[in-house]
Amino acid sequence: MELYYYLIVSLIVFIIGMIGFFIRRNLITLLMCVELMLNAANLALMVFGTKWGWIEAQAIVLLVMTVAAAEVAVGLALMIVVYKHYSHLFIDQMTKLKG
Amino acid sequence: MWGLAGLIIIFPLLGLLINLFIGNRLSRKWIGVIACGSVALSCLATIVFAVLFHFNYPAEGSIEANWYQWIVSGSFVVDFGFRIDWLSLVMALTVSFVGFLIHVYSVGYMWEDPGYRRYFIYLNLFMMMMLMLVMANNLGLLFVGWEGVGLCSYLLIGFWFEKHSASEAGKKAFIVNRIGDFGFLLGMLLIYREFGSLNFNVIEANMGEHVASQIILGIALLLFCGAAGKSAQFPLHVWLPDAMEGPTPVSALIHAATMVTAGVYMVSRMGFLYEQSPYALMIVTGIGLFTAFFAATMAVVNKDFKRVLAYSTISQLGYMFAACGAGAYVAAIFHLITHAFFKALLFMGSGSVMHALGGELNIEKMGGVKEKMKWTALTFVIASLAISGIIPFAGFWSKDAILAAVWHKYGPVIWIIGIVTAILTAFYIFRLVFEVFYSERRVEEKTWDHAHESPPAMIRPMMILALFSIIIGFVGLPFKRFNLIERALATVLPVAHGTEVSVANEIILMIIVLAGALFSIYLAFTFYMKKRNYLDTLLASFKKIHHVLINKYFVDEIYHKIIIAPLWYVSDKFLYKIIDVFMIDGSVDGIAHISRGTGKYLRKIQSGNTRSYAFAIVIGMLLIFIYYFWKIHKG
Amino acid sequence: MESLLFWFFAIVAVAGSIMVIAQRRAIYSALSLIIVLCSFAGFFFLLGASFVAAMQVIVYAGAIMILFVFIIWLLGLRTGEEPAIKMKWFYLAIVFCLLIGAQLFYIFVTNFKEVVLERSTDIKEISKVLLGKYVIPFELTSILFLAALVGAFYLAKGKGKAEK
Amino acid sequence: MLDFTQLNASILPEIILVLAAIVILLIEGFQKKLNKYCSLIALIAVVGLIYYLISIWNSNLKGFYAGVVLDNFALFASLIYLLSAALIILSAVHFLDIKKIESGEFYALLLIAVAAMIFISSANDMITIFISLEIFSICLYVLVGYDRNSVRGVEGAIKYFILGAFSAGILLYGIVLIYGAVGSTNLEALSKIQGLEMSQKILLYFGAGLVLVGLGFKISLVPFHMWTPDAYEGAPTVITAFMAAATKTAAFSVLIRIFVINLPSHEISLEWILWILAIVTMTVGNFIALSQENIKRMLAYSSIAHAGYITVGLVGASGNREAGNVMYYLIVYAMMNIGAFLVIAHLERGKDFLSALHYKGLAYKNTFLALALSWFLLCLAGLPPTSGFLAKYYVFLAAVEKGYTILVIIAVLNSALAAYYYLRIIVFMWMHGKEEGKALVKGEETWSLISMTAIVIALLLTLQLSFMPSRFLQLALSF
Repeated sequence: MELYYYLIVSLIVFIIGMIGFFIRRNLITLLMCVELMLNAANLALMVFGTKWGWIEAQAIVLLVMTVAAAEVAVGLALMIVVYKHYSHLFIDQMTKLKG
Repeated sequence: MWGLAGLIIIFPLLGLLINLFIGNRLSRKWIGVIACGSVALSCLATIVFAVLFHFNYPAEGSIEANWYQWIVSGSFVVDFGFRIDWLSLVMALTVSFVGFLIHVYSVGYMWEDPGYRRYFIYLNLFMMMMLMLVMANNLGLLFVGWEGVGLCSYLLIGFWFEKHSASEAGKKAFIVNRIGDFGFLLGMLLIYREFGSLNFNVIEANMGEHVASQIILGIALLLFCGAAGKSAQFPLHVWLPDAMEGPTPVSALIHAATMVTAGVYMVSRMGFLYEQSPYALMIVTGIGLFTAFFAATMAVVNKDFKRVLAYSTISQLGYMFAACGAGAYVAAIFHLITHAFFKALLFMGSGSVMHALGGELNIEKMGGVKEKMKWTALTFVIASLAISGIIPFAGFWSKDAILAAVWHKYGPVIWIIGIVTAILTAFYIFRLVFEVFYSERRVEEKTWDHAHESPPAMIRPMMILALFSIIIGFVGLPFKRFNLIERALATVLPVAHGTEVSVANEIILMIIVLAGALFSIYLAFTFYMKKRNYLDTLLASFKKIHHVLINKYFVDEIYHKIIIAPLWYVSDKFLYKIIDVFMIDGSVDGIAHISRGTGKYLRKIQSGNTRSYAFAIVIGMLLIFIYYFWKIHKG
Repeated sequence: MESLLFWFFAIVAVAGSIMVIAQRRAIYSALSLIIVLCSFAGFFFLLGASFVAAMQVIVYAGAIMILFVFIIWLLGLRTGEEPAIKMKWFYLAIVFCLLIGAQLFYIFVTNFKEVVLERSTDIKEISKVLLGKYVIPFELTSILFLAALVGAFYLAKGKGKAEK
Repeated sequence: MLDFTQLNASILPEIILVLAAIVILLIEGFQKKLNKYCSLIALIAVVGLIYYLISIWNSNLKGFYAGVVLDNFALFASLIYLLSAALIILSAVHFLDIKKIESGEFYALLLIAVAAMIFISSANDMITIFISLEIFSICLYVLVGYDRNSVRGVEGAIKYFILGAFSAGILLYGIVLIYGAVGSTNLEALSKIQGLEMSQKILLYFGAGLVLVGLGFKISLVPFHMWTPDAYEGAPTVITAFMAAATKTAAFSVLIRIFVINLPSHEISLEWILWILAIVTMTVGNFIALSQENIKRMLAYSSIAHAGYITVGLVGASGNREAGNVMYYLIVYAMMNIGAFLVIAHLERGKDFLSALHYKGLAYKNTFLALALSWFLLCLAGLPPTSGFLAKYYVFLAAVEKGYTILVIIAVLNSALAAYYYLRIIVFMWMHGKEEGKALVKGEETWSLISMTAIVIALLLTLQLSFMPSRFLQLALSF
């Protein structure tokens, strides 16, 4: 089992997360795409960790998870406020600020 | 003690602050007194320091008075300091003296204006900045004054902002000047890189070290770019005629006597650098003389009183640059001083006439104004004689010095351009004199009834200036022993050696200049007094040569046909319409237009759609990746 | 066996990710995301980090996804299905993303071949690192949660008379 | 195990700030009566810290396994955050009051954000940097949408949030790649590693590229800038000021620490990327600012342009590890920008008071405010003798000395262009008649001593930075 296969899976998921930003418009889904990207990074970190420092990598992964959790919490709270104003969550239709 | 020289700058600042903060509680009279008084005090201070300097003359010829170190970081030091030497003193004296007279004149001129206080605040700010410019001992501080006067000029051109043309003119002045400043700033950066300082003394001391001549040339040209912007040299001259939208005293002070000469001052100040690069000198003279000629031809055809004077200013500044390029910095500064007096006077005269005729500027609707305005007419004629270079008025001596220098440095062919320009100068200025003051009256009756001589607050400064227009030239008589100005300035400015003019040559040159000027005054007299419709018939009859031939002014006709009429066509149709209006003006407006247009276009990309924002991020990321990819594969 | 499991998880992860961004209803995306996260936990397990794998399931699939589902239940379901996607020039964006992916793919394949596996999952070791070398980031997460808590609380507490 | 010998004062400032934030939250939660003292507590904490930081200058505190380095560089950056925060707290009292926004969490979040920023500039570890970046980003997401009733504020916040999360993902991936290349997230360790293999170098390149994207987002380099005007316009004006000044400084200080101080030994040849980014950033920023009517948006684009100028300084600094001039630019930029925004915040009453046209005739209504705003705008325009000019001159000089003459030519041309839109506002204020000035009065006069004090302090600071900059310059150049 070659280790860099893991890397490639991580890369694919990362890119899918990025692409999600262009084909989805629901804010919640966009946030999920960010989660995909962060997870992909985590997986890559673990793979690199096998080479450089197994324990460290695991510690960092745990820290990144907390970051993701905090981000989701604030993001979802923001979405509640957005929903109160717009009654929808479609990012394309929020264009009051432009120019 | 010398640190007190800063007072010269502090006084206008005080006046400005008083008027700014408590001016709204003061009467108009007191506002005027404070504004004029502060400038008078700095003029007095300058005189005091000049006297002190004369009696405590230091061996090295200049004194540095540092207040404090403005910027210190490692090797980069910029002082807030003044340099006291004859150049800065002479400049400060001219600026503060002419400035004072114009302040007094302004009290009369602006008395009725609602923006009276604001006007004097700007004017005092201008005086402060201009004096800082001439007193600074390093390029950094000079640049502070440089930008400061630019800002004031911008604010004052647009002073009557209700007029659309005024705010447009302000914008144009601003844009063009920014182009010049850009050169200046880059020049400063290069100077610091090469010489390790911005202080004039240090730069001069390090000059001897081997710096590549291309770099010297580059610095010289970049600085000249700044000078050309400020002093309205081709092709950055377009803003000055439009700047006449401002109040007339502003035109007199800023756009004739002082600010626009800053470029000449700076080039003279950096003369030691220009001397290192013959190419730079050639370019300076070339552009100077071309501008002088070019602007003079414009002045011949323009019908707007103040614009004629504006073109004349451009032309005279061209002379000064020609002198700098010829290595005759003393002559340039000398002409700068005499010009400050008579050109300020000419503008004040025009302001006086405007004041009387209800703001009329078209010289074809004037004529015979002398009847009602004796003093204005008299002083205007004196100034005209001075600018035309009639002996013994001030302009004669300074112009002669410049032409002699050009002759000796670049030979007769270049010199002829100077002579032609001098002849044109006499022609257009006397065209104004005759058209406005002496020819038959073409003023509407209603305005004529209201016409009156200006109040004493305006006339008295004009008289003083007239007096100086007559006598100021004597400080620079072309004979070594009597040439006070050269003896003073030669301690500061580089003086070309081995080109001393023999007395005989000098006199011959003088006679040629004088004869040319007199001849063209005669021509102007013929056209605008004796035969008013002469020119019209001439132009009409251009096709009918036989009609011309039977005309009894046969010789004159030939002269016209060969010289004046083609010149007329060239300057009006080609130089003015195509080069000036279409190409240069157009490109300046074009820059502004394109910038705004591009901005509006770029705004559309900011569509408000967040996905397109993310798209931009991805594009940037991809480009960075491609760069690295390319780099890896290159090895 | 290991390789078989890897391929299984890999296919599930990639397919799940595609499902996340292909679904029009947010709730389906969320469910797909849970599958992806679980398969990531599987990867961690395969790599030998069983503690991280457990945390992945607990924190992500447990806590975070509950939040998502809760919000979707609160708002998303009512907004209903996403309108048909207007792609405009975003096709280009996808192409660009794929190009970036291709470049990274290329460098991974050509430059990363090491296979050094050192597998120990001693939770004690992890805690030593977390309270030693990474004590600052570790403590920082508490500030992070404080900020997130205050922020989320503030945003959500308002009565919110919305102006339209 | 936690080694107590590693504990020292290097994280004291952050501890104090977070404690103050917690106290404020407790007051907000349990003692509503004492609400009005929240700002006071915040202010005392911040001002006290300013003094503390100055007192520990040159002490180079290191701690936590070299994860935190409170060197002069970090101290200088922290000084910028704290000064900005102090001014913003002063102004916010009045601002939140007239906007009728509740205030408790505001100060708490602000203090936490400042603490995170101090962490960021003293951090020596990329994971610490990432987490601190997330902390202050989260605070700012909330603060941008702090006025929950303003639809613009909320829209700005959500846009900022979603793109911020996107860029955080990219940044993290970049950090992971760098870790993969060299096996450490510690920056100091990173700079000491010698003899990288080709494959490691390649990973490092791409990791650095991704990190640049993530940080470029925070400092709004074009093309990662597009959230900036929207978030700046939507945010409460005092928060806009804070974002423009402090966030940018924080992200730049990270950029400097990573790319100027620690990575140059690996020749990742970032100069040409930064070269292009600088040009594009200032040009796009200035061009769009030319056609803006809303003054906050105009300043947002101007802040983008300034990011470009600062990047010119980075180009000049890269390689020789001297970023003093960039730090000087940052403090100058922070002060003048905050000053301008504070004046706007002071004048702002309704949401309709943001068009440039509203500033017509301000000089007739309130000469002092007009004077102050003119001064700040002149600083931003970089006219001599203002500090803006000095700072620009410095960064340009560094680039010229390194031989990037074309870059500097473009930068100077750009700053020439930029003066146009700043002066436009000045002209509006001074050159329009009393009628427009009178229209300003309309409705209640808002006057607040505290917010005026903030403006005066900003004014004094910019004056000192202009006329007696030596002290700050020496501080900035002392690392």
